[in-house]
Amino acid sequence: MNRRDGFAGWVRNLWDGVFSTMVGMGITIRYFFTKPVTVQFPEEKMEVAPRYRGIHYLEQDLCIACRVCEKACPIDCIEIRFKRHPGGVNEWFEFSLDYNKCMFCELCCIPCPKSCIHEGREYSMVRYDRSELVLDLLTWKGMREVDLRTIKEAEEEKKRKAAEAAARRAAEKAKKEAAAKEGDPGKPRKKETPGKRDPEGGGDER
Amino acid sequence: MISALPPAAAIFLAQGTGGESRSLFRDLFGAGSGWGSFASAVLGFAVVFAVASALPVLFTWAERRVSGRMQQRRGPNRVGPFGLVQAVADGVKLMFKEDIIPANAERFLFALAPGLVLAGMIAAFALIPFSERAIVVDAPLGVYLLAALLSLQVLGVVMAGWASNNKWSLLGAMREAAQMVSYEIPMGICLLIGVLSFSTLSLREMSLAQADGWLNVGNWLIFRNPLFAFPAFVVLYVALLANTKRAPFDLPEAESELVSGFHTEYSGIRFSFFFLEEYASMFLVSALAVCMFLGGWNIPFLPGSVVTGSVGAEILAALVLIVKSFALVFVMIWLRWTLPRIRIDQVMNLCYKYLTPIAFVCLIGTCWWELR
Amino acid sequence: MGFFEQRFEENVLTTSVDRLVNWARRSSVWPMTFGLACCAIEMMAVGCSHHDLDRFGAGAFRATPRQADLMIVAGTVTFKMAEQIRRLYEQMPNPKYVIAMGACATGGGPYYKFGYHVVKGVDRIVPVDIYLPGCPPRPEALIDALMALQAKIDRERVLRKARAS
Amino acid sequence: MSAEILAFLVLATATVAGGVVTLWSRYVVHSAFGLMLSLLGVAGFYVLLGSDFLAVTQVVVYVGGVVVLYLFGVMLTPPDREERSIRRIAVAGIFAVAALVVLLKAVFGMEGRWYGVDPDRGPASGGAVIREVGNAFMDKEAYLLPFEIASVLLLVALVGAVFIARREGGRGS
Repeated sequence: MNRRDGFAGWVRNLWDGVFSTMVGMGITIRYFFTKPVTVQFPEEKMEVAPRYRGIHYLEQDLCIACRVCEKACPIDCIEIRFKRHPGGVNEWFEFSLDYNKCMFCELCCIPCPKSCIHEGREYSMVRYDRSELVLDLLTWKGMREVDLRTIKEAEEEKKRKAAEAAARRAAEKAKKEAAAKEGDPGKPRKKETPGKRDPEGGGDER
Repeated sequence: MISALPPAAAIFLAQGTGGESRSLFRDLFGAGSGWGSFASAVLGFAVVFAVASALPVLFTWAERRVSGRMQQRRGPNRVGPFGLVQAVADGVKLMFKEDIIPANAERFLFALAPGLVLAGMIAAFALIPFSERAIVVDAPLGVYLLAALLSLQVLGVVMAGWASNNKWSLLGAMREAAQMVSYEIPMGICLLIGVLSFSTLSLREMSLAQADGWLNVGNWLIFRNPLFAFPAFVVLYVALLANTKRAPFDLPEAESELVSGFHTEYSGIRFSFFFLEEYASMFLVSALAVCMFLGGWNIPFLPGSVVTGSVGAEILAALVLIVKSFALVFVMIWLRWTLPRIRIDQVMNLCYKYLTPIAFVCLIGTCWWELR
Repeated sequence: MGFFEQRFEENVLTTSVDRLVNWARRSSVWPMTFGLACCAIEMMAVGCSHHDLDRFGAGAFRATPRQADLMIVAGTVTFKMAEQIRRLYEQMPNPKYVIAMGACATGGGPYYKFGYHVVKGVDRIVPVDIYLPGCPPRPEALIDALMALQAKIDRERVLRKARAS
Repeated sequence: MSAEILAFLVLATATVAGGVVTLWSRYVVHSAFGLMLSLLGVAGFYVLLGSDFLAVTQVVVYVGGVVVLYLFGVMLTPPDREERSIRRIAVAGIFAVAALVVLLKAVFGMEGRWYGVDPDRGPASGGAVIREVGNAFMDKEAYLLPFEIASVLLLVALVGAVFIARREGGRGS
């Protein structure tokens, strides 16, 4: 601060005080006559940023329940419960996000191999009770008609394949027996390989 | 209950200083001594209380709307049309809110302080001449009495600050005491300029004396004596700002330093008394400045006879006074949303090194001007 | 109110008084100037020009708890701060409301797993009326929360007896 | 009972009660507020006697100025932790008795001639009182000399205060 002495300094201080106040008041009155920029929220809404990270949504059709998102979440706010059925069908029990913990970091969306979990453009989520803050992202629970059909088909397919395999084995067995009758016992007995198992079958509940 | 007593007593005392004067209320309700005068005092009190509480309601709304516009916001607009009943909602809410008296506070003084503050303000309202006859008490000592009542406000504030038993309140009260005692000097001198020019202490006579003249504004004090009265008006305005604890002089209730200053511990209805007082005194001091410097109820460019005579003219005059005062209140709001709060040493500097000398120069200048 | 609170049968008078009082309380919710962490920045944004909380009559941020109706717990509640929050809440006069703003306030948020210093939800200290998740929530979301609070205040019973539930 | 008598009774009670609080309170701040009440009561008496100007002056100077300064001073003063010793009470008692004697002498020495109020004339209206006060101050026959002496005294006090308030080493920081 520069010190101002004497009567001249006094007058200059006074002038500065009055003048700067006038300048300030000029600015405020100019704003007074400009149009307000307020976006009146419930009626009008502001556009959120294109890559805004809002409340999650899940494309359940695509999801293969690989649990990568659950593992990626730094605070364990995703909980997935499902049962795997034949035909690649998952019976969904829960895919919940605990918004008591979630910090919308998007770390769950990035590693998803099917790009099925997203952070949406919804941002408002007001609840009267804390327990309601655990949001289930599933659009359906359990299984749909189409899934049941897929399972049925898969199971039929499995049965058919099993029957085929059995028939083949029987045929081979018959062949072997025929060969043995012909007198060639030196050939070792072929063991069933694990690769022969149906890759689509088998329950898996963890 | 304690809080309600002082206003009634104050109005009674103000009535006592009436002397032989003419006022609309006296004509209506009967003058004289004894119970008649008491009844008229009570009626006057009722009318004044209605005005004194209706105006703050308007002003709080205006403050929030104007501040909104100055920040490119909208301000309250959901509660009623344009948010007009916002202040009513605030008042009702405050009335139904819990009224806390802190455990270690001085119960009696704590309860008395808001009443004392409100008392001075309402009594002062009785002295404002809204028109030639619409004045509750036309005291011959008008200006002087008004200054006395304004200085009484300090005591209520100091009492509130001390009785709260809170360090912030106490600091706020001390700032208030220091500020008010200081700013009474320039304020008093500037009021003296008006008194000198019109050689009367009555606000009504001052307003009457400012009628007519060149273009019917020539008799307004700031035009009649532009060289000295105009600076005096500005100094008075600044001093009155400090007196009403408005920004930039709102140190007693500085939010960022002293939680809420002297009314930190007040809640509910008692806080609303302080709130009411702040906004009512904004109007009060503006009306004082208008009556003294800006021609009172006279309309510019229209002869004074327009606003005297019939009841309609009286109402017009009252409206004119309110509009003029509102212009000054608007400037107060404008200043509040422009300037930051100043430091206590700057407050004192401004008062003693700038306002007081200027006021003295104006006083001497006015003496010369009037004797010329 | 105190003595009269919830003591009367339901009739025209009590219903209209209740409506008036609820309207007043709803229309003038004064929040406390009280921010704890990053959510406070969004809370400030709500008061600013674009969002303007004052439109709802709730823009008068009071510095002292004695004059506030609403405590917006905006930010991380550490154990050290918890005591002060409780005290501030108790200093507020009735009726008082609390909005837990942001994930930290509703349930510990990112500190839920390893935050040895964070209270897992402010509702362990003070009763919360509205939960608003987000990290931090957008200002609009806070306005939404305020409107939800207003709806809640509207359902309150002031003079009338509480409904047996 | 007329309104005047009622007002008198109220004011008298207030004045005496204020005085009692001033003397008996253990808190200095209470004393100051008691003094305020007492002074306001006295101002009310002036109003009843028709001396409006004096009443308002009482409020402006004593209530609005002196009591506020007292309060300001009291708040800046640390509380007095000293016990009330016999010696201090005795000293205060001697002063009190001396003051009482002087007061009683003054009251009874007047033999019923009360200053100011002329029972035949009745209360004067405000404007006249101001004129009288002004004339009394500026009249060579009346109070011009004491008035001027008081002004000079105040000026000296002011200059002294400025001198004391000035810091060592020239201009204030």
